Amino acid sequence: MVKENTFAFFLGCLMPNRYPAIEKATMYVMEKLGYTLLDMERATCCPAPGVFRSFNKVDWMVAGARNLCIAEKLDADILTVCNGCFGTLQEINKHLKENEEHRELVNEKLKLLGDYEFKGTIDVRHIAEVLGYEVGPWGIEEVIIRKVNARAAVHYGCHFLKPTRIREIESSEGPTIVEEFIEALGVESVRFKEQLTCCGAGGGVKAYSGDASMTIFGEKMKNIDEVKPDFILDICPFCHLQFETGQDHLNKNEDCNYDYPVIHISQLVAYCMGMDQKFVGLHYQLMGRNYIFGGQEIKNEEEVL
Amino acid sequence: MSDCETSDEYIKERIQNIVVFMCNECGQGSANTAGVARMSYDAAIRIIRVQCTGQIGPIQITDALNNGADAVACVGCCLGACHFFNGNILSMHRIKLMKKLFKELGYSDQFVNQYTSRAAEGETSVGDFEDIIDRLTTAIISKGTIKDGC
Amino acid sequence: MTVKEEKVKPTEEIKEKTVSQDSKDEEPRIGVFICHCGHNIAGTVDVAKVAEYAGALPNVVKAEHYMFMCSKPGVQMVKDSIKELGVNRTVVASCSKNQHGRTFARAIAEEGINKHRHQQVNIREYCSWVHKKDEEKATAKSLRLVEAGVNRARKLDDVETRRVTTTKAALVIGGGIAGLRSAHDMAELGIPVFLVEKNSTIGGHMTRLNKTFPTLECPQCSISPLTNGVANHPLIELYTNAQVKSVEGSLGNFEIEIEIKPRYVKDNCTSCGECSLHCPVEVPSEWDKGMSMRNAIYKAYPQAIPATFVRDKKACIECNTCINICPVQAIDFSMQPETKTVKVGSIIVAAGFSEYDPTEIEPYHYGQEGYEDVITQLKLERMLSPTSLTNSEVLRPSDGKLPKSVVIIQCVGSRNDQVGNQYCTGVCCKFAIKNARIVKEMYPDTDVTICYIDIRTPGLNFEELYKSAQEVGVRFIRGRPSEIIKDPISGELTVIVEDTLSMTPLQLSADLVVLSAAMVPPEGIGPLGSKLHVLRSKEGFLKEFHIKMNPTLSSKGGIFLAGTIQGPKDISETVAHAGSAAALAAAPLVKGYIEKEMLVPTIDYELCVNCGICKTICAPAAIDIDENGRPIVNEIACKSCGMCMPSCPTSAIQLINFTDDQLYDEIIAVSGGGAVCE
Amino acid sequence: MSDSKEYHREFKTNEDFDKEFFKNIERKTNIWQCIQCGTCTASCESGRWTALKTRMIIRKVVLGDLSVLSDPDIWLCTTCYQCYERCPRDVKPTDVIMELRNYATKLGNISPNHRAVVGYLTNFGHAVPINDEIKQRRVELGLDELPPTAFKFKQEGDEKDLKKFEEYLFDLPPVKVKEEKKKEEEK
Repeated sequence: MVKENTFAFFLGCLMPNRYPAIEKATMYVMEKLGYTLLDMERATCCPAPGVFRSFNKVDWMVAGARNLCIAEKLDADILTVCNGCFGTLQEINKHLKENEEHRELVNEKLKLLGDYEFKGTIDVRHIAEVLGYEVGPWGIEEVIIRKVNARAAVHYGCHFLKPTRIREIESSEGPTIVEEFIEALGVESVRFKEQLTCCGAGGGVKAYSGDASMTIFGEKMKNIDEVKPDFILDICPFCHLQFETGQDHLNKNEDCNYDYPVIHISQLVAYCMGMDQKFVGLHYQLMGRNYIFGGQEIKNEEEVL
Repeated sequence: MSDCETSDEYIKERIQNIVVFMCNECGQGSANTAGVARMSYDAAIRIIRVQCTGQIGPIQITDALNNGADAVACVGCCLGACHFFNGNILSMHRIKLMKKLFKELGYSDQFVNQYTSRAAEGETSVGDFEDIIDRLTTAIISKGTIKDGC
Repeated sequence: MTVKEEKVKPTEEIKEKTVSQDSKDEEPRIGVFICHCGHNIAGTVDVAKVAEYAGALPNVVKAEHYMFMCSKPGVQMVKDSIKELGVNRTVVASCSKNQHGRTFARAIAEEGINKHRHQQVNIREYCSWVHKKDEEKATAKSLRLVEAGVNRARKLDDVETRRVTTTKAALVIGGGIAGLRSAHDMAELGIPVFLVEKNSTIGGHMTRLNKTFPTLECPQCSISPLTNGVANHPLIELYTNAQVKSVEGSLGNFEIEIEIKPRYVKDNCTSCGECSLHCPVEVPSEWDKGMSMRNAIYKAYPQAIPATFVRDKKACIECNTCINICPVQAIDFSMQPETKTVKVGSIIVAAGFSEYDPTEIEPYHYGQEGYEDVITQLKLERMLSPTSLTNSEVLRPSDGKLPKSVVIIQCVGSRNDQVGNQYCTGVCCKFAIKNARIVKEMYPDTDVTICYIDIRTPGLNFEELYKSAQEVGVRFIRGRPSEIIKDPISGELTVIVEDTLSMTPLQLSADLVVLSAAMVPPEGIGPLGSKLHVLRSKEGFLKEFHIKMNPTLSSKGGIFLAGTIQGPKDISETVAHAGSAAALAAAPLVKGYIEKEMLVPTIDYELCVNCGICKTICAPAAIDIDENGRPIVNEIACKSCGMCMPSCPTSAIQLINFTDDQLYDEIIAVSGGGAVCE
Repeated sequence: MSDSKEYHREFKTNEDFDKEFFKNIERKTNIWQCIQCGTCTASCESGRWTALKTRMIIRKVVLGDLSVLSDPDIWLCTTCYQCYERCPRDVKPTDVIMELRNYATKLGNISPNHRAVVGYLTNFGHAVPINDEIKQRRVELGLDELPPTAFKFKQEGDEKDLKKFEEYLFDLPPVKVKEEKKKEEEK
């Protein structure tokens, strides 16, 4: 049995190396909610599903299984905040649990990398799923000390829900898990056109052809701009990066003037739970540096404790 | 088995009889059509008429193998066209299990096979017969288990 | 219940007749006859050697070879051997059983020996013709085959032929076009028919349609002679609001319980409509696919048959207005459901189909809030129909405006592995083209687009229909739309599709989107199937006995399928199918009896462990479990396939003349073992 | 006509297609079932803007047209799985494209940017390495300067993890020299 209320915290690449504020916020949230987060020492990139799977699927599985083995040794489910890491680890974990042939193949190669053996004892979780289904809007209301009265454009990203028959979280055509959750935080989700399409970053496209990636993203931004939300809410640091650098790119090259703050769900929840705005880290970001969360305090921090 | 000759021709020569259970409908019909069209196949093929391949179970298959058959095959109607509804599918499952059993006992799983044929096309059953012998030959070459071979 | 008793004759009696009769006791005397068939056999096989070999086999009293066994002298030879040498089993090694097996079987029957004691050995098609080049091997093989035949003949049993009288009446389940057609056809043959319909009116889906392809006829006009004919036929008893409750028995004699729900309106209703006019309750009409409203007491549509009104008990608020207003006091809220038992000889299942519910395909957003303008073809038919609320105008359900562009999407729920329907419904292309043409002709300024994967219009007049739609300007785009998008601000619908032929992604703005939904098995087919003990195909329809040769018989003898219950069909196919089912179902009833060879399994109850596996294996549901938990073979329903044999863990169930014992003797000879000696 | 355009024979013959190639991919996906309905292309976010036509890629694979491996379009898929979700025949186009990219990689058809990313993984353990500005931010936020990943251990002198990565994983073919060489390998 895996440990209860304990997660092996898988950092990935973008969160620690580009958006440490998300890492800070996630730790804050999970600790306040009563979970223990364990460090996954010697973990590497998940590796990214778009780029590395394209090169060599087997090596991609081996490197992913190595990360899973680190968590298996900690005897805890993996928690990730990134759709890419979630996609990779969940898919490899599920595939290797089911496919004996590949499990043997991967274990053979894992021996070369060190003392690792994939056993298939743990699960992989995404923070949006933990918050949405395990903590739930019903549970979060008890622990938040302030609500944000704002309208957000929610971006789910692709690999959190799709492929549905592997993820088995929710329908990919009309998901509501994040919307229902943030409603408890006082945030209204605004529907915009083609909400569930890709931000254009995934699959190695951002590295391969920045122009193509930005074209796809430009359309996405145009649709978001139509409904004028207060900020963009995402659940993945890679989409986060795309929204950040993308707006910047469009402002410079395409005669646009976007300044929508981009906020990860951990940052939003952490703020509502009482973290100081300076740790939310908006001032480190490219967009919406001066954005200040509205809303009102609903109770003191002491009350919660 | 190293000192034995294991060429295809040699083994095909040694395959003496293969018991083929053919169902009363498409199986028989196809073999008849093949005969009428004067197609030719190996004389080792011996046909036993049954009502439906669903009638053949492990008893019959092992009886045949025990009594000197080199291989056993069931030839039924095409999937979805069984004249007794689903006998060919039942037989298919049974033969899958038999194959598994043979494998676990250390024999080749090619001693027993399920085929389908179409009554109007003699080629289908002749093709099946040829396939039986080919498979058996390959199995013997790779495994070397036949009663009077090596 | 007398019928049932006759059906399940005690098994002991059969056993006596077939097994313990003289055939087992007496010494087998086998006559073997080898045919030269001119040079056909003798040219390859050394027939003299075969005859000599056969003569030396145990129990063989005569072994001869002759030029043409099937000729008159040849047959006489067989007959003489019976008379002179007391031969009681014959083996003829010549051509296939299908060709001359019957000739010899008849011959020995003429001499007073059961025809099942003849064993045909095929050394022509299976031996001489296919091994022409190798005479030695062919002869060796013939020896084996003949010996196998002798071994098999040694233990052959008598098989009696039994005659079962049939009940001259039939049951038809379903009052759509298929049910009506087959009921009417059978009644015309003089067979009393009980027609059971689930809804309050007969006519089915066809009454809902606006026009029928390819000639754009009025379906109401086509079907009303039939509905009237059935309703007024003296031999047809019509039960509406009724369902089959249970089915007992087998081929020739069924006993059926029918449960009839009350209409709450007595038959003296004059169909004046006063009650409905004053009823305060309004609910969406099921018949009209929700495109109009009906009252709690209602008639589905003006031409409905039976014309008697019906009360919807669930919707009714029991204000009693209708009771008071009815001029003939026909309304009676105290009516109770009743159960009727009927005895019939054949059953025809014509339960029809349902339209696929596209809510499952989420990218199309059918049925979701804000997507009211996404409708199905049947709804469009209802809009176009002369009796519609919109006065035959095509209007957007959301705002009642004329659409400027209509997009029709094909293959919704058919050819789709993700929803589990692999089949092509086959009629959607035709009705989509028909409706597109009608809409385009009505509103020449409206853009009508059909997005298809493949247009399938086989058959007479259908390609012409396609052409005529192209002529009036219907746009055809080859590509399956990936989704329907709604702009959250303007509320406009956009259909995203690739025109695969020009490789262009398109965004078609659509005022109205029509989904050509598949035909799927009707609601409640599962319980009906299990009540009837018939098997279903993986798509969920009832499975026909043989896809080519017997598309109307179900897996169980005496139960026939008519129309779309067997698979998607258009109206003309349905009518043809129903007619065929009626003819087949009527045949044993008109004849009055069924003759059946008792080539059935017997159960050795000393070995039987009552596990019931044979019952689950039996496709025609011919094995019942009696009150002691023992399996009983229903000889009439049995199809003699023998599938139960290997399923039995104790080999207790054995198909007569194909028993393990008999097959063993044959196998041992064929597979090269020595002669079987007792 | 003064037009001096050269005309080429446009027909392709059976020899131009490699049927075996398609079998390799067939085992992992349902590609033989494709009915070319175009749902994938219509779902494709990338295909609306770029030359990526998923349906054509599937078509080429079914035909065994090996030119698809050197087609730059296969690298434009964002792996958003929209086509995978909607394909009525369950072809799994995203997986097909992934398989194709694997094959293309073996032939050396890799963009320099992607090569760099692989380099990052083997050097730093991350596809996106850390920099000094971020280290500074991490300290400001009250986190460790370096996250406890393989890179941290490398900095502390324990290099074995990443050494092994470099040795055993993602062994990419060298940068392509000539077109002819590639064609040889294909055969």
